[in-house]
Amino acid sequence: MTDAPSATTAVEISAVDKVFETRTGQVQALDTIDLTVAAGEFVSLIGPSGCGKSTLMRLVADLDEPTGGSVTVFGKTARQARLDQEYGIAFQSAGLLPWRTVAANVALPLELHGVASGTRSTRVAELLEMVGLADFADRYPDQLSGGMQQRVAIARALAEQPRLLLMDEPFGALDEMTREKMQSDLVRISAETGAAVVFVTHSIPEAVFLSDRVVVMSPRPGRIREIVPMRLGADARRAARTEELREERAFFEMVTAVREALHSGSPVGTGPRGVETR
Amino acid sequence: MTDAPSATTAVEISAVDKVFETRTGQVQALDTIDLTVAAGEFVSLIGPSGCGKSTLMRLVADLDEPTGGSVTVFGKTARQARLDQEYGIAFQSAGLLPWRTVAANVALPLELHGVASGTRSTRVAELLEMVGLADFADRYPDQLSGGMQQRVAIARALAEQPRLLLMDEPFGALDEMTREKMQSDLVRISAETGAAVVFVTHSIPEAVFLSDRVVVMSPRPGRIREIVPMRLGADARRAARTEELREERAFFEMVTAVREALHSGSPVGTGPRGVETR
Amino acid sequence: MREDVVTGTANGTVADAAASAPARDLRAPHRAGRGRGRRELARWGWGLAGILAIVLIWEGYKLLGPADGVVIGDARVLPRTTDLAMPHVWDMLTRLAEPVTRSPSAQPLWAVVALGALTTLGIAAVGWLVGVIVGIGLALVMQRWRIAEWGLFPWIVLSQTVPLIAFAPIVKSWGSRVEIGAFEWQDWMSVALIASYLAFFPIAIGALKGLQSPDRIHEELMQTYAAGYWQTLTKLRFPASVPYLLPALRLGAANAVIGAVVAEVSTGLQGGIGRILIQFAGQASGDPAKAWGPIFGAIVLGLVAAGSVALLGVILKNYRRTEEAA
Amino acid sequence: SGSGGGTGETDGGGEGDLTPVKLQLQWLPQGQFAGYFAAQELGYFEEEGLEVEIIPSGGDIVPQDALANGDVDYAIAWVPKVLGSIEQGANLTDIAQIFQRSGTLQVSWADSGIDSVADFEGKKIGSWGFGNEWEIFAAMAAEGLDATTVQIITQDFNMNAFLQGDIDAAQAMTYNEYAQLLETPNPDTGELYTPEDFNVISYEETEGAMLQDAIWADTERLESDEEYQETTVKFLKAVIKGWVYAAENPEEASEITIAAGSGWGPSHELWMVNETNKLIWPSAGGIGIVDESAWDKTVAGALAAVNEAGAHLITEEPPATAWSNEWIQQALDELEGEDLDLTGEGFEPIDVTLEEGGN
Amino acid sequence: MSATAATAATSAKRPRPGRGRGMGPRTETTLRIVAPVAVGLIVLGVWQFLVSVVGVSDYLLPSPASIIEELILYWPSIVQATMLTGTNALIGLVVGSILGILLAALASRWRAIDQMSAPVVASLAVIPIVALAPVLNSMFGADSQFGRQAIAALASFVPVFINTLRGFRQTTPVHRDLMKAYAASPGQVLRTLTLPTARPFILTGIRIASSLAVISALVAEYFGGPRGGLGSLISTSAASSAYARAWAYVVASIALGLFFYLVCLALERLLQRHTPQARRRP
Ligand SMILES: Nc1ncnc2c1ncn2[C@@H]1O[C@H](COP(=O)(O)OP(=O)(O)OP(=O)(O)O)[C@@H](O)[C@H]1O
Ligand SMILES: Nc1ncnc2c1ncn2[C@@H]1O[C@H](COP(=O)(O)OP(=O)(O)OP(=O)(O)O)[C@@H](O)[C@H]1O
Ligand SMILES: Cc1ncc(C[n+]2csc(CCO)c2C)c(N)n1
Ligand SMILES: [Mg+2]
Ligand SMILES: [Mg+2]
Repeated sequence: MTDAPSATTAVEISAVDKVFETRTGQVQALDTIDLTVAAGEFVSLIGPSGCGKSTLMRLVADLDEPTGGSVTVFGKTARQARLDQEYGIAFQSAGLLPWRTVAANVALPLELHGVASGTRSTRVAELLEMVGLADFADRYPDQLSGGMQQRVAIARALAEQPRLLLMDEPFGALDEMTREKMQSDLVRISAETGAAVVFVTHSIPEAVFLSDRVVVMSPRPGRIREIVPMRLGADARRAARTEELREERAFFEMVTAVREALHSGSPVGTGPRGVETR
Repeated sequence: MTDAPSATTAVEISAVDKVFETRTGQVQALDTIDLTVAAGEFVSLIGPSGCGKSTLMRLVADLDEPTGGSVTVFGKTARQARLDQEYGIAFQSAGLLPWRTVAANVALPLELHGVASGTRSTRVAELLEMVGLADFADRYPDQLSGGMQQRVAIARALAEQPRLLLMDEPFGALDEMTREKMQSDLVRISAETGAAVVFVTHSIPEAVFLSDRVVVMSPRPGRIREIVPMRLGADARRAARTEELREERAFFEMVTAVREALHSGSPVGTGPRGVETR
Repeated sequence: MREDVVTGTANGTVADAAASAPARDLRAPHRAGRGRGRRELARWGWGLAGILAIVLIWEGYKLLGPADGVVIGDARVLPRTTDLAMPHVWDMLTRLAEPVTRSPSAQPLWAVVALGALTTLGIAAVGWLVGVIVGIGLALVMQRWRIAEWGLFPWIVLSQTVPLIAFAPIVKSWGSRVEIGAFEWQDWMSVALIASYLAFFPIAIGALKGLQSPDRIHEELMQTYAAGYWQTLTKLRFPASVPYLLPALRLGAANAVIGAVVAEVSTGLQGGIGRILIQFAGQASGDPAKAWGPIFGAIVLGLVAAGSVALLGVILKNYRRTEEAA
Repeated sequence: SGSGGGTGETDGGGEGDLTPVKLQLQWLPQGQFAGYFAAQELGYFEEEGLEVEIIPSGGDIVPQDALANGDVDYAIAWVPKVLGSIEQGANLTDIAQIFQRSGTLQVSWADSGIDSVADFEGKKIGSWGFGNEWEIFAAMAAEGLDATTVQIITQDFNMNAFLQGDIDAAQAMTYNEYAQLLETPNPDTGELYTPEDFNVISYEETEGAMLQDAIWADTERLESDEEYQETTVKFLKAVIKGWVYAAENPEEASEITIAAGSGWGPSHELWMVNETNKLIWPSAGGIGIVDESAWDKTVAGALAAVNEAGAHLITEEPPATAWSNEWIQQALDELEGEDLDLTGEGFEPIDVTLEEGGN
Repeated sequence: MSATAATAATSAKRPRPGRGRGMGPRTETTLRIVAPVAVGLIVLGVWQFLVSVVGVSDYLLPSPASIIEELILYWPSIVQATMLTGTNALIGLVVGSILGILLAALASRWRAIDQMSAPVVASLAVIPIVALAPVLNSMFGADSQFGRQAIAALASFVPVFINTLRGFRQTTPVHRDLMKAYAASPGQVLRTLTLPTARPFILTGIRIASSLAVISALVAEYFGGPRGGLGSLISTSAASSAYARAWAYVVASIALGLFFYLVCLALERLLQRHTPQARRRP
């Protein structure tokens, strides 16, 4: 976290604060956040609802501006990085445009940035192949299952070969079985593209399965409680994360480690009745 | 599954088929399902999307009628059991009436069945106490978090002290941390009330944590693939299922067992690209 | 139909639609076609039955009801049944086929009505177009600048409480001063202008709702693409507004026709159905069935106008994929 | 439009050197305006070097306002309505009082006992509104009744309200609504109603009598614009010829108005031309000459009339410029040599048989 | 605990991004009031300027000042006329709304009625008042206010019917299942579920109908019936070129329409405090 920003640094967040003005007063969403994501690295943000995961990711994407501190992406300001299309983004809801076919949805960013139609369709075909939806190019989103929609969204996020992928609970709405499948796909795709990934999730196994490092956050105000490195990724290449991993001992250990980081401070299961984590 | 129905049998499903007539043809949702749930037992239904979990639960609740076979609840027909209010029910979306306060929502079934207003408010207070929302009686649903709304829905399902609780992915929309909290609460509540529970879920850890038995289903047509008894529950009383359990070895083993039951037949993670589980 | 727009509450979501997706994939095309055809047929059948029911009620009441109607207290709650007040349905229909007057050059009533209706349709179409331009223009301004929305919206609502008929002569008079180069204001333009005044309201409201309808996530997606205002407008806001805009346009069309007819009457424009309406209403004492010709004409005219816009919906069906099947 | 405002310009597009003129009527094309349509159809306007556009009006167009605003060059309107506009600031002059008599009737059933204006008290009195009610109020004022002593019902375009008993006495023009009554079958007999079925009060015979269709011109332009003055005289000459033609050829005149877009049936149209002729002819001083006593009576009535909202039509005498015989006299003089019956001495109304529905 | 709930509620109301960025909530409230008033004042100012400085003839376009003068001068008559037209509109609105709700209830219950009513309602929605007024006057008598009330009722009926019908179809499957699970009787379902669910839609329909009812009752006066309402006085004043007086009656009719609208809006807000739809814009 103390590395100087460099070509090998994807995201550099330093001393970032974020305060929202609301009708009922100020909400301190983030409090002096420091975080560096290396190029090619897979970092997950985890924490209870309202701890500021999405807010942090939105600052990186320049969808919001920090109240204090600075965010740089590949050495540029967040704004410049957005204008330069340095990142691809995906949200919990796939956010496909319902009136566009699968192919047209994936083509959207290319279209907006004036990529010639020939190049565009080659690239789209390539992307759909990558996410395994080549046969569905002419379907409309409502003709796809939730998992397929999410894959289209991922293809769209990858359209311009970004070196950084921002994902806010992209699998949150999927059922557990589809979710596991998508995780494997994501591991494969991120290995193929070599992009750094900032991944927001609520699910510990998901974070553990996917990440090189898991950032555990705590709410009110949003702070980083702990950054748990995943030994899983240390010795094996990410692409080696297969389904079998999920049933391995090391996996359960990492899950337990993240659980404990999450619950440290508020002893597990003994909170007073009726107190919500959000 | 071969016990004769008795006073100690909550639900008896035998040779149940369900075919839906749709605009585009017939859909066989369930195929010769046999299942018995004992009184006080906690049974989870798990399986990929579209395998008929909800359909099965709806047959028990008499919200739909089987095409073949029979469903009895406490020895009565499903219809009679519904008219007699033998069960309480909760869905994935809390389904609170937005124009009613928390208390009025919980009171709804009592009101519909002509319970006197004095008794009603005592009972509502009791129920809100049980789900830890005593302080929120006068709030409206939109003023509550998702987890709190779901607790209100559970309180409502318990209003008439049913001996059977039907729950269709009640925690599906909650974040993982809130979800774990709700699971603990549910374990406590079901122990307190002694009701049998039929619980539909997508989450293996959830099913494992909660259940005495996990029913693993397979799709097209919906069949029961395997019924996995949880040794967790065999020696310990359900109420003993504390948060610590989640980090125990036995827990991971049961999770692995259910995973394998689920994936048996279709080898894990090797399905052809683009083929969805739904 | 007016309200479609103004309520225009969210239609089904993508997620809802996705839930029914598998079934869609299995659909056998010809079967589905036949099913839809049958349903469509049933709809028309019941619709016809509805019209028939009205006819039966009309004639039944005319047969059984007292000549002077049913008066309770001071109010006549059921109408008179005289031929003057309620001509027989068949008289109204056969009258349509007869010549307007005894004059040897007279055309059949239906032809006169149809010609008038066509004229009015043309004027209403121009009014509708103006209404579309103004309505969408206002919506764009209000969508772009919140302050404009706050400043204008109440006045747009207020505009609909103004009894337009009082201004018809003023519109005509002001219009008659407009002369720019070779362009000279025609009286029918005043009528079209008044029609557009009625048409613009639902369109402005519907377009605003539609332009504001994209999900936050879609707006942000465009932001992450560093897409500018126009790109966001053409790629996102306009397509997303289609489900809101179509009912608004339909309502606008119906309003334009109503406005055109009233304005024709009010400004005395010749050639349209409004003029025929008052002309024949004036002859209703001696020829009661005749007055109904232009009334039916006006109804058909309104339905045709609204229906043509519905055709637009067929062309734009891909933009309405999230609409729930009505 | 500009061309309306600039009658004097002889730029005449297309048709040689014709001066464009706009004439605003006070209702849809019909026999009431037969003289103007005849003048147009028979080329009288053209003979005078004018190209006249006849603009019909509908419910809400106020002809004198169209004139005051410069939208048109001349307008046909009832005198009392224009007196109101003049008091509100319009600067207009009655240049030809075409109708010498009031054609307004108040019709009641023969057995209703409403034989005079005094009998209106407490009754439901029909009127079209739109300024057509002032004659009623004036006549009532002369009988000491104010507007609140009766219930005024707005009549719509037909006589159904009267026929069905909603109105005790309905307003009717001799040339139009009265005919509508006579074109309606009596449900009791199956035959058309006859004049014997009705009691008719003619405002012409009451103190409320007011002058009706007159040709109005813009006072300022009359005073200062020489070309307008010339045009006015030419215009009046053609109009006079048109009305003389209508008097002598009512059938042809009614065919002309039908061709001009009147939607009435032939029998009704002929009736209307014939009754209109009766309101014009005979005209002792020549057609269009304002009879000063009739004018004064109209002004007196307008001053006396108060409506139910307490509004007066006018509160002071109209200016002297409100009427002038100068132009019509000039027109009559110029026509003197021609073989035209300008006073209607020899005028004989015809007998018209009304058909059911006016068809 | 209360803080938690408050946060949940706030986050549900998060402002949309991009618009009004950096604007405090208080500034927003102020601007929401100031902006329309400013627009109104600008229009009034330009108008008065046109009349008094540029010199557009006061004859055609009376100045605001002269309209106010007439308003004061004819106040009793204006009040009386407003009451008369207002009563007609109110009766029409109430009757039309009741009919609309009842028929919508039937149509939502029986598909046949829905489909049968479709062409009739579509036709009613496109009939101009000029066509209807003389017919209604003949049928129901020109000497009563019934014709105007009927027209106001018809005008109200259409939006109320369509909105209510949509409202009745808004019950979610979860809620319907729940009611079935409770073995609730049809009456209970109507009372506890269907009506409350449809309520915001019904109220929206009535709000839309409110100003329509006023306009329709007023315009109907142009085409027959007893005199004394705003419509007949506007026409009478305009016919004798008393435009300032006509405008004074027009102002009264705008005020009446606005009053109806605002009352309905207030009613809607009051009854919908606790349903998410209530936060929707008008
Ligand atoms: N636009 C906003 N205006 C006001 N408060 C906001 C806004 N966005 C977020 N917040 C507040 O900031 C805090 C952090 O929100 P954020 O959405 O980042 O949480 P999160 O960790 O993503 O939660 P979740 O897991 O529910 O998505 C919350 O308290 C939230 O209410
Ligand atoms: N009302 C219905 N009409 C037609 N088909 C239906 C209906 N309800 C369910 N089905 C079909 O029956 C099958 C089983 O559906 P069901 O909802 O029970 O699955 P599920 O296991 O609950 O899935 P999920 O995990 O997505 O909730 C699916 O193929 C579904 O499409
Ligand atoms: C709204 C309306 N206004 C006037 C008349 C009657 N009318 C026809 S011609 C004529 C003479 C003056 O134009 C009159 C008074 C009507 N029937 N309806
Ligand atoms: Mg978030
Ligand atoms: Mg389900």
